[in-house]
Amino acid sequence: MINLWAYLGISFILFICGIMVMIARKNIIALLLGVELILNAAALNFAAYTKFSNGNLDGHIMSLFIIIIAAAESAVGLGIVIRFFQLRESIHIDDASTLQN
Amino acid sequence: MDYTITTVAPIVLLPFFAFVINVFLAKRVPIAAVALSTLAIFGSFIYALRIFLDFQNVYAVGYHIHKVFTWFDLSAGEHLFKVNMGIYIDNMTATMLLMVTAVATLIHVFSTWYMHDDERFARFFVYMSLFTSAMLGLVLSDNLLSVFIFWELMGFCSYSLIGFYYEKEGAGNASMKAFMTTRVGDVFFLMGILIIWIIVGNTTFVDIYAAIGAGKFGGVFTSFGIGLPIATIAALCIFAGTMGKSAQFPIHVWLPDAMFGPTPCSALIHAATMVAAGVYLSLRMYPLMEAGHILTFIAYIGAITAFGAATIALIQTDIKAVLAYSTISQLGYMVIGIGVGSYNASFMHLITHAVFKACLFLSAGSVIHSIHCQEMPQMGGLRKKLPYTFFAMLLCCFAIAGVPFFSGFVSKDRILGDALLMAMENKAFIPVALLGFGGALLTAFYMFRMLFLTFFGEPRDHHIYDHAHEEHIGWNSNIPLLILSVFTLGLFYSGSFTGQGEVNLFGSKYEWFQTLIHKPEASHLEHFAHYEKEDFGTTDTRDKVELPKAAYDANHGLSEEAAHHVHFVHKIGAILSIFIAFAGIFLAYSMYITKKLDPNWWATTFSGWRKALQNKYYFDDLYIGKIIQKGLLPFNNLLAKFDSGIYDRYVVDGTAVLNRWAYNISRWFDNNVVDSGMVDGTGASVRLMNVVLRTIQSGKVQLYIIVLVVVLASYVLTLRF
Amino acid sequence: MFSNTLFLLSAVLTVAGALMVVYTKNLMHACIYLLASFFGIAGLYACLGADFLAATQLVVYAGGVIILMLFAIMLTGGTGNKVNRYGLEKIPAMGNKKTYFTAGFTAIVSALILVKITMSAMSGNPAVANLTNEPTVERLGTILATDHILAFEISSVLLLGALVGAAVISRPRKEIHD
Amino acid sequence: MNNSTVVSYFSQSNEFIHVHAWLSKALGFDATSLMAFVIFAVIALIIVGAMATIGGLGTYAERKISADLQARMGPNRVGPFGLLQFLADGVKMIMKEDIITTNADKFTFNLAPVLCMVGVFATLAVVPYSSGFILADLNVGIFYLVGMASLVGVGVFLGGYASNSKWSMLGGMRGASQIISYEIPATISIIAIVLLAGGLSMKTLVGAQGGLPHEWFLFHNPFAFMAFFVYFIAGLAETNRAPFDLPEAESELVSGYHTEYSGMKFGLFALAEYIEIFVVCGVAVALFLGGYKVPFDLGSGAMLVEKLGLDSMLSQNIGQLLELGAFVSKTLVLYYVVIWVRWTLPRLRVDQLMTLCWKYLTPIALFNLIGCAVWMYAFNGKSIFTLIFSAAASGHGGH
Amino acid sequence: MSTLHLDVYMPVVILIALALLVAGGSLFLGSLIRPHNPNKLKETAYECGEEPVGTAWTNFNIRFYVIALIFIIFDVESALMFPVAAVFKKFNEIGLGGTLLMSILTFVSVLLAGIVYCWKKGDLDWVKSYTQSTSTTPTYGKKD
Repeated sequence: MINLWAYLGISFILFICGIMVMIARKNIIALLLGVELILNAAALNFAAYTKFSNGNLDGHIMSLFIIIIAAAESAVGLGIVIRFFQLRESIHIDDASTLQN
Repeated sequence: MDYTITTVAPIVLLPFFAFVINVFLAKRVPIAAVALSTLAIFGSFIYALRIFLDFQNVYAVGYHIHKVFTWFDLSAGEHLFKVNMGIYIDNMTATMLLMVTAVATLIHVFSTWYMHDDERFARFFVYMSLFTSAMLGLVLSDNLLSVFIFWELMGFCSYSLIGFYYEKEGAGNASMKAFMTTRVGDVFFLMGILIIWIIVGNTTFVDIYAAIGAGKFGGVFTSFGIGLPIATIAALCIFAGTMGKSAQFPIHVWLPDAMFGPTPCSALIHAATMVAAGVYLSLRMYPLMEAGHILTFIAYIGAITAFGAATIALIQTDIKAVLAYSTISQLGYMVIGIGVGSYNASFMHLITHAVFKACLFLSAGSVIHSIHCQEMPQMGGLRKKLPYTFFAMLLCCFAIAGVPFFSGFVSKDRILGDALLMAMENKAFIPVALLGFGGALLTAFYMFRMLFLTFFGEPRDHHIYDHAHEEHIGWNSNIPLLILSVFTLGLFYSGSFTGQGEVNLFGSKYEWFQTLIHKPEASHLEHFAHYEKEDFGTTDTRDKVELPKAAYDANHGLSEEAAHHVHFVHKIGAILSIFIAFAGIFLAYSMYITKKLDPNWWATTFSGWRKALQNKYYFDDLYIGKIIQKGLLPFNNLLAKFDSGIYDRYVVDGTAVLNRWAYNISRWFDNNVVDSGMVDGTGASVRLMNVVLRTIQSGKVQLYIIVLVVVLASYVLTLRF
Repeated sequence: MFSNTLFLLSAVLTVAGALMVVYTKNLMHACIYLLASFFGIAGLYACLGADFLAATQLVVYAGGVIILMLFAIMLTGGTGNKVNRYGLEKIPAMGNKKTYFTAGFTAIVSALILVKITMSAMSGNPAVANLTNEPTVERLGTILATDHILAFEISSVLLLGALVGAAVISRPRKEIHD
Repeated sequence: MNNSTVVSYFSQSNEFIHVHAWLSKALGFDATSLMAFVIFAVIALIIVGAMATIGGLGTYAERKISADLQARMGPNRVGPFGLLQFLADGVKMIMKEDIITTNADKFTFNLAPVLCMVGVFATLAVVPYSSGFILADLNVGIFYLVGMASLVGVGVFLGGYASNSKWSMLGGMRGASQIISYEIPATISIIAIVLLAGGLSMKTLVGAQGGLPHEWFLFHNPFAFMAFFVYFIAGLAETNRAPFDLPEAESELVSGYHTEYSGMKFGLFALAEYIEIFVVCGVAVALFLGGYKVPFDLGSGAMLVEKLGLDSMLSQNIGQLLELGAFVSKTLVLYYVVIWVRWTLPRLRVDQLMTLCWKYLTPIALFNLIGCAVWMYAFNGKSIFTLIFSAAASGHGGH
Repeated sequence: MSTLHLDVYMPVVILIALALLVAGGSLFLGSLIRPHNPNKLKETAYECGEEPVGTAWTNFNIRFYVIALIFIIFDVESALMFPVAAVFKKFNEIGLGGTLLMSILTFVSVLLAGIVYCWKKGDLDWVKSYTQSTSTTPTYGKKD
């Protein structure tokens, strides 16, 4: 039978994959991919808890807003990346470590 | 009065809606935005006044309103995860609400005059509205979580307002500094909230009190073999938040720089309300501080701050800088009050200080607006030009110096009296009391120094003096000052002379502070478990008439003998305070007024003084002129004679031989041990540290993530829950 | 019966997609695998009875975010240029042994945290599935229009902020002569 | 299950119940899912087959109609009237050599047409052919359709990217940005209709309308009327049809994103495109033109039972066939319009394309949405005809 | 009939599988019968008969991104609007239509403000940004 643990396990794997991507990659866009994975893990957790608990839909609302915020975040984040690329011609994360142009 | 959402919520919502509307309105119709902000806060004031009068007249001690609603509920089965928000009003909240709204209203009114010529006139009011609503929200909050939300919101407003004149080089840096420095305290505050959450299950004040009463905080947190009581950790974390916000000793550095903001915002945020919010938080969490046994620590922090800031204030020449350091010092007194268990007096000092310090800042603002200059050496003699401002400032200086019949005397001297009491019981508190009284002396001195330099004497810069605007009475220029200055009189806060009841001037009827504000005693904390929480939408249905009226108890629940002892000590403290206050004023008077009467004496006795005056530079040059030239130089000559006549001839030549021996040995030692070992070693170790520290601050995001994860891991994995 | 199949298919797609995102060295491929993973998550939402979330996942992620990512990859030189202006190679920028080692370490540590938190949260709480699978759209709409109306409205402000902010950031600018 | 899939339609019949009982007994477990799977698979195969035929016939129809419009013959060699032309084309596609350029990203190159196919095929699940003959009436039907359709954009982009040719890349970028841009007015128009119907599932959307034109959402109110045109224009653009066929503008970009594609992969792109046109037309019909509804409630078969005394299942089946006919005929009319438009209007320039989307269609669509909401509120959900009739009736009654 | 609730998703899975099957099958079948004789010229990208210059994977104009950006914001907006729109009728019937109408109006008008802003600032103008970015050398080409 598929229970809460299955979903938690999948979300766990997603989260770990996200962390792995965020640490292992040096490409800023790839980092944003990792962020998306992590956010999805969180959203999945909310939906799973909703299903396996009292069943009011607050968890779904949370997931919905996580998705919305993730979309806004990736829009702004990628905008920053593109601007950064125009300035520095690089999307290497370590090139973004200085405070000045 | 029935307390429903409609009678309480407008206090917060009026300024907030004003903020929201003004965001759009500010650029288009600045005048409307300003009017809207001011009217909104005035509306809040009316609501707050209703609540205050209600609590003052109708309700009894311990009466409170607590309304909650569920923010969100993610409970899974038996595992509760429910976050409540709500409002909590008791006597303290009601008083605080009245103070904040009243001071904010007057400052808003003043700002319409002060900021009128500014190009970002309306934007200032946008921030002020947001700030006021956040502050009021903080005061009304019933739990630490929403306190934290409003806390951070206020931090943001403070940041924006300090950097209001962002064209100035320093303003941006100062705002950054303020934001970053307070962040140190806030992180600890958040950790404290999390600890409390883990232990209590929510962060509502009442539940925290009940949990302390039930002994839930008695556990010991063990990590790496070191055991610390959880209550201590939580209390320290919460107090760190206070230290950040209220600019206490180690992280006080931001407040003087915060004076880059416009003066009305300094008056509201950095003197009257936001910095006091830190103290308010500590007062709210007083049972936790007590349970954590960190009161001594708090008292010491307060004492160091109070005295240290006062010494710094002595040599400031910028009028706002003096006030800034004086604010830090006075906040230190409030913290001393918490530390010595003087709950009531500490809160009273919070209120009285808010009033007179706001008035002082507004007066300073009036001066600055009049002469477009902040340096006191360039002022002088402004009394004739600015008579109303002078009057207001004089009253406030009396208040802060602790002259009898003024509010500062009543509140500060109760703190000092309690400090004295504690010092007599416990030797550990002797330095606290000493620093407190010393600080009081310095306070009286530097405040009157400021007053004398600004308003008395001859105009030192005639250009500035002649171009100063003549002051006329105006509803938004000096009426707010005068209103505030009236409330520096002690009788509004206490009917008694020292506030301890033994010299009762106006009858106990006016002792509302003593009557209404009560320390949550450790032995009564269990009662909070029975406090009922109402649903947010309901109207209050309890019968007010049947509630017991609050009565003034001059003995504070103590036995007759103990009360007598307490009164006796307080009386000593009061007399000492009066003496100290007048001593400080006299010192200032003799330094800055006597000089005018007898300039020759002044010039001959202190030969460096005139030069210092010409340089418009006071105490540094004074000390150099007096101590070094008069004292050290003759002594130096004497030593020189001794040196060449006796020492050189006999001792030096005689020891030269020995020295040469020693020289050889020490050269070897120097080359081989010191140079190559210690000096190079220091360099190498610094370089090593450099490598480590540089890695931490590399700007590499991924490293930050790793550090975050590791720190989180060490926090979570060592925690037992 | 079918619910198990759907779950298994979705779970395999999700996990495989996520693992491939970690594994692959090609950014464009990583995006495609991420798309697969999102599809799987949509399937999982469907299994959970969250039909609206599943569709939202498709609309926002598969249709929106992935396209945005692909565009951003193309706007930053695609995957074609092997070396950037500073001589940093882009292929190592997708990770090398050292970074993977660090990542593995961090992953293990965060895994420990998660396990600890989850264990403490779940111990003694055998979660029982709420088997009623009612359509969620109406209920979601109702609570979105009543309880969470503020969040609904504020999210429009968030979106406005994101739109304006990102448009300002990524707007083509005139040359600054220096 | 509440009448929401094609299986539930079949499950009303006695045969189904018998077979179900027999299978459950023979297999030893509840065979519902198994039977559902079989039925679904068969129906899906039929639908895909039909769609492939329609897609193929679409190419034929396109050429034939264009020939008509240009007064020439068009294909007339293969089969009667050249009807089997599409089969010949298909065979040609399969027989052609499959070329992958050296610099291409092979994985993506192969994936892109498949993604397009998946996106289009998955939308077929919710197209309401008739009240019983709908593969799955998901609760989020129309929203799901929007999400799945957006996959085509990814496919187009990846196709352009993977070829590593400048024409393809430009075509892919243009195609993707065009598809996503026009998704917005289309979606907002759909929301306006959702607002009128009060549900997201296809049956709710169709069921809120009636069989006669005055009961269609198209004529429900002026805003819905405008919304139809916004949706239809946006749908044209989403399917990269003329006058919006910029991604494959042969005079500018050789052949756009499928310049480097040959053989069956190109065929898959083309097939996906033609099926998508059908889906877009079908959705337009379902949302605005009354969908499968036939007049006088003939669809349920109740009238047949009552008047002719037919068996209820039989009459129901007849009703379903009528509904199917109504839906398909309306869709095909729109299909004709799409082809017609191609040969009538010149292609837009790329800046005109974006201007049309963002400066005209999107604001108009938002205006329509607000208008529909206000209409619903003001007239309590009544359509304009209902208002006129009731006004006329009360006016008449007054005399 | 008590069919399992999740069976509604079965056609979706089947159709996706069919899509994969049709695509894969036709490609596989084709590979059995179609010719395969590549040569170098055939396998170069088409560039009007010339030798291809460089790769096509270069950075593209930013206006594509701005379009995608506005798209995703409106996409999310529609995702939020769908459930609210779906209950509008129900709310209207029980007399709450006015409140819901107000909230929808607020929501849409805030979004409309966004598109008006982009319009005013010229983000929606394809040509304007085009002339701007060609008339000047791009910033990122500069060495500092």
